[in-house]
Amino acid sequence: MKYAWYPGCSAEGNSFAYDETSRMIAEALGIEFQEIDDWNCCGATEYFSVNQLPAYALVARNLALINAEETPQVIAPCSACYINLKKTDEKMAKYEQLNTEVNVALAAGNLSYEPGAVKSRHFLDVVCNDVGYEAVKEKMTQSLAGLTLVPYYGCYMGRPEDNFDHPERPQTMDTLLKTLGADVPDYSLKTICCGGHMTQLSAEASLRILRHLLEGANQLNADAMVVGCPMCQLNLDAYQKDVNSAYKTNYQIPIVYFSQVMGLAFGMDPETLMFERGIVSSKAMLEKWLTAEPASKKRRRREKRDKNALPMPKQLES
Amino acid sequence: MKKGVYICHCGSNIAGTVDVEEVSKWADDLEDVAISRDYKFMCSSLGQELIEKDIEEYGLDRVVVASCSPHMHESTFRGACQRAGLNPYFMEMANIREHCSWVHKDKEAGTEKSKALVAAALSRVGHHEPLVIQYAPVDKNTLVVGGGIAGIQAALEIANSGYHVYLVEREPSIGGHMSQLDKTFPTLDCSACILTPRMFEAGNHENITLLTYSEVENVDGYIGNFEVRIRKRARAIDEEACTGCGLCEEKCPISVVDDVFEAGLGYRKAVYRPFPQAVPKYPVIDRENCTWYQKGKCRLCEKVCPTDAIDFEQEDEILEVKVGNIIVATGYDAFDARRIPQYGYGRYPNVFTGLEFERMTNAAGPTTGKVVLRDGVNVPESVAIIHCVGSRDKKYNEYCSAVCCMYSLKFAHMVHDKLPDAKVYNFYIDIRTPAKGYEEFYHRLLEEGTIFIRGRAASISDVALTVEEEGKLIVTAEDTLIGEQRRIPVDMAILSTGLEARHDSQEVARTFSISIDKNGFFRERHPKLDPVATMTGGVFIAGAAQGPRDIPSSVAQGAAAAARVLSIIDKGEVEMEAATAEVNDLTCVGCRMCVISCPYEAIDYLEDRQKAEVNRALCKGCGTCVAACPSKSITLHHFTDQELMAQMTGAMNALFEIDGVLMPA
Amino acid sequence: MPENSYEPKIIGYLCNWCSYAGADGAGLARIEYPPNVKIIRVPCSGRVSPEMVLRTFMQGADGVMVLGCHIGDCHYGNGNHRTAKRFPVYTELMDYMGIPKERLWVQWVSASEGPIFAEVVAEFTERLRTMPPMRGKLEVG
Amino acid sequence: MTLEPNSVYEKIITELPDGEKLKSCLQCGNCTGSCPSATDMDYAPRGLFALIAAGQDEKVLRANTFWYCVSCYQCTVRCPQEIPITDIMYHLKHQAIEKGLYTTDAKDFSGTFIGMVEHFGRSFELGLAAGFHLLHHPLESVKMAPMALGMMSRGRLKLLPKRIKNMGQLRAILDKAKEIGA
Repeated sequence: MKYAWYPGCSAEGNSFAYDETSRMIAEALGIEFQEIDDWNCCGATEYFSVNQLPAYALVARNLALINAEETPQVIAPCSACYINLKKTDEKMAKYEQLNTEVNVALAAGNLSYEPGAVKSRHFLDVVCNDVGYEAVKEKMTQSLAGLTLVPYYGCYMGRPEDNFDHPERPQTMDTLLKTLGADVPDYSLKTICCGGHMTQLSAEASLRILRHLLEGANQLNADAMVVGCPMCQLNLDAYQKDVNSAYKTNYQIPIVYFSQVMGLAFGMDPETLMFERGIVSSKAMLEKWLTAEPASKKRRRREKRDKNALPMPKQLES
Repeated sequence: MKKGVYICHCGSNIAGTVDVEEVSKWADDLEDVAISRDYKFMCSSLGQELIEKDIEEYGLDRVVVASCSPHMHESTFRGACQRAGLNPYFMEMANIREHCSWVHKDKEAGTEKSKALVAAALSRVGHHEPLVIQYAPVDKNTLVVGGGIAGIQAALEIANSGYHVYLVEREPSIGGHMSQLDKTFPTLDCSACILTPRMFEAGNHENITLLTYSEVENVDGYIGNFEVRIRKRARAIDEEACTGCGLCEEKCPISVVDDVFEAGLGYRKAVYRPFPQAVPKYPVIDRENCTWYQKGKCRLCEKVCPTDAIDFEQEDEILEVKVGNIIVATGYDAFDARRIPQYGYGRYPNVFTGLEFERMTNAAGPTTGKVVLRDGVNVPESVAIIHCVGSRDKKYNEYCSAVCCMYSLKFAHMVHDKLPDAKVYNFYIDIRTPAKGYEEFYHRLLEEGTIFIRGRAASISDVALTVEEEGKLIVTAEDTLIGEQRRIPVDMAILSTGLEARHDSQEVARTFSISIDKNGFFRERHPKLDPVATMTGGVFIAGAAQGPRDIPSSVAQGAAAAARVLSIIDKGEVEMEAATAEVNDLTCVGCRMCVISCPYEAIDYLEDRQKAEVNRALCKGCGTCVAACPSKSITLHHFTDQELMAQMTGAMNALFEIDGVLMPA
Repeated sequence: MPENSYEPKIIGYLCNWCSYAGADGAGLARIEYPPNVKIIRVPCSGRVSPEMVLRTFMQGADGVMVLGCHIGDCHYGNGNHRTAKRFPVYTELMDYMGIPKERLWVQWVSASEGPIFAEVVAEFTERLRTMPPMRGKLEVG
Repeated sequence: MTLEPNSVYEKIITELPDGEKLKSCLQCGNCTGSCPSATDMDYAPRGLFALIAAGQDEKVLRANTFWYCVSCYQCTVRCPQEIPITDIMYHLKHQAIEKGLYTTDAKDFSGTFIGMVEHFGRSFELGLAAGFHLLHHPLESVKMAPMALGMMSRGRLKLLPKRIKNMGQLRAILDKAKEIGA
């Protein structure tokens, strides 16, 4: 399986660990990456808000740089990059005028892009749906049993439409983490936005949003929150301390990438998985996992029916 | 030949976009036209009299009416012709309303198109032949499908008039959704108290054959003469022997969640009656959960039955019945609240659906009428009722489900009544109370202290952010009247789920040859003037199968459908299709293409003469055989090649004439 | 008639139960569409013979539509199956007869699909506008 | 209904794909109820749509609503009338900039970001935070220092961005886009 790889700006800074561990996981799973040569920033949410056409042209340059024959699919590990690449491709396909204008702009740099040529994928999507849970299971050398991992998807994996998972009730990461053997509670806030750039604009607003998410995870006794987007990771990790001082709380929830915990289950050395890059320490989580009795795959006894209790409706099959 | 042309204004419906006087004047100059008129409303009695008088005065032998769709008024104008002594098939309509004035804004274009359509009809009507309508006797038996309140009402009306009814119900008992309800709005009558006598009457009526746990598999035939195949599923109970004592049910060791009658809030046994007042009184054995059928063990019911009524060997029965008319009243499905994950139904124990709450407040329900949380013990101090769940939302159902506002108000009342200290919030977009006594009921709830928050609830969560929110469900919504996002902590949330077409309405529609609308509800012949008839003669619809509606309206429709059936039975005969196919014996080469193409097996091949012959009683007039015949030996009366081609040529010639381009003949 | 004001002349053969009712539905919902189509009601799309279509072109029609119920929804059970089988063969023959096959459109429109009927008419009219007029009646045979 | 030419409403409907869906707003409040930033907005989305319908354009364009929008699409995926709310927010930003009617500094944040992208071809957090905050909230940037240090000590904050190789090509593309997009 060979894909184009679009690391995104965060990979060079804040989310270095995500980029590195993704490459490690990919290698283990037999996914081959071809990094786009001389890629540029996707413009995040900022460029689109101010000037639409240059914003599309900015993203389209990346698509144009891909050799579509060789790698007709591009992977973005960052949700914002993923949505921008996907949106640009789709809107160019849908609106003829936009397609023409973007291509006129690209021509100024001797490039061109035909919409539909390159399909944009999120790394989580590729791992779960192209590689598949069965193949992941085969690569596992140890289970993550004993750890309560709360999957947090953020906003873009299922939105605005026709993305790889449900906009309100995504399941991909839940299934992945369950495959790895972890306890995965049903986190009701898993698609609530992390606040994005609000940390830069209004501390009050962003800390309120982050506190909500952390509280939700805390109530589920999370050993860690698992993410697939550098922005989510940054906000929840770097501002956790600020949340604690603003709300007099004491959350100590490490925010880790799904690629990092996959590495654990694949038997990679925690050192190389760069958990120490997180501001909130992952030490407690790792210790808990190491000391968890392998046999303690808590044999949940079937709870006896409380004779007073009313039956619960079944959950909808996903 | 003397033709009369009548152009209808339809008030401003046609005259607004079509210059009707101009069309009339233009038509007057066409070949064979003896008289051309325009009139405000051709379908009015004065309009019809105008045609009748002209037929007599001018000696008209052909009539063209340019007005609305023939689906609306073809029979009206055929009637006018007939009264004036003209064969009704000498009339042709031009549809200049639905197909012209209503869909084109440009008056010039509308007028030109109308001219072409009138010319086409005139050209065609000249070729019409007089057809004689044959009559067939009507079978006096009626099939009613669906034993909810609409079906029960329809069946009783007909049975009380002295005619026989087969009442078919899929579930083990009749009663439908109404039997699940506790109180009925706005009068708060006890649902079971008013329904049970009707169920009992239907179950014991000498003119009603009750077939529960049964489904219609196939329908053949036509109005007055349907042949119906019904599968009566095996209950594994000998109905002759069973006394309905309930001992089997009591002793059965298998208990399963009852997703149908108890809406998932309670349990039933593997051998069960849905509820104590079930009609008929016999239980059924649910084979999917019975240990005997699954594992070959148990047979406890058999041991305890005092009358040896358990029959594990019983098999499905197939019944073939003949009926003259059919009423389809198959009801609705409740919207599945799990489809909206942000409301947490199925995730948070204390989120309930409307039907669950109905069962909860019912004294005969799983909690004996106590309003409690999912633990079955604790009592809520605050309750949120969320309106429009699955309704008024293009992602699910765009329509308003019509009953949710009222039942949400009823729920609020029930909580006030049972838990006077509890706070009750209703989250609504608009309160809709348009029927007798409904608005007054809303006012009553305002006085009872229900807190109304105008805003569609955005989500329900269990993540507490304040001490007050701890252990609660938090409903987030915008209170649009103050323009603020609010988080309201409650102990219980009730989702007022909307009404949907039955999941299998498409297959049911196919079985009975009726059409469905885009939401899956059965389509009525006319939304205003013919609400219980369908496009298929002799098949009627009633109740929520036609669209979301409440009990009074379902009852009214059941009765209305029964009245329509009774009028057909009373008349005793129905018009047969006059426009049937006929084989020209002289030219038929006996190739049998028509025999293969006929969907009704209405064409016989006569071996001895090597000719095809149409059985006119079976022919429905589709004309497929005509198009298939290579020697042009079959005619479909009233849709002959000459007639259709004359209509087409008339239109084309008029168009070229209007263009001002002369064409070679 | 100036070339640029060319209005295609279309005859539509619509089955009584689905498509004709669908066209009525477009009217009830007041959905606008081009006035070019003139509708002829037939009991079933299966009634429409290839010969009728040819004769319609011979009379100078620029386009012919044959609309019936969706497969499976035919009022007569399977009359439209005949339509579905008959016309693909026929359209292939049209080019041979000198009539571009794009001028015939066989489609399924149900009684509830008023908006779809309007779309079909609009699309077909647009398609014909891009083609030259048939220029009057054909002399065939 | 004919709309006031050049009004905010008219522009949304004529310029934005699916913008005409705004006409079918039911004022149900699901958008505001779902919005993570609603409590910080002077007019939350539903209220803003009422203002747009009422033609109160100046109030609309001076609102902070769309600058506080985090573009998470929660409102859009929940809107019962399928109104592209997030896209409308983008459009309103654009209209506000065009008319010079904005009061928040969110625009400058976007501006700083864009400047950086146009200069280096890539973005980097330190430059962004520093450039933006030193300009607008010098006090805030002091408060941010410990966080930044934490990030730096973990190797997650670069001091210099990486400039792409073919910056000339990117600039040519962006210049052309600005030229035809204007």
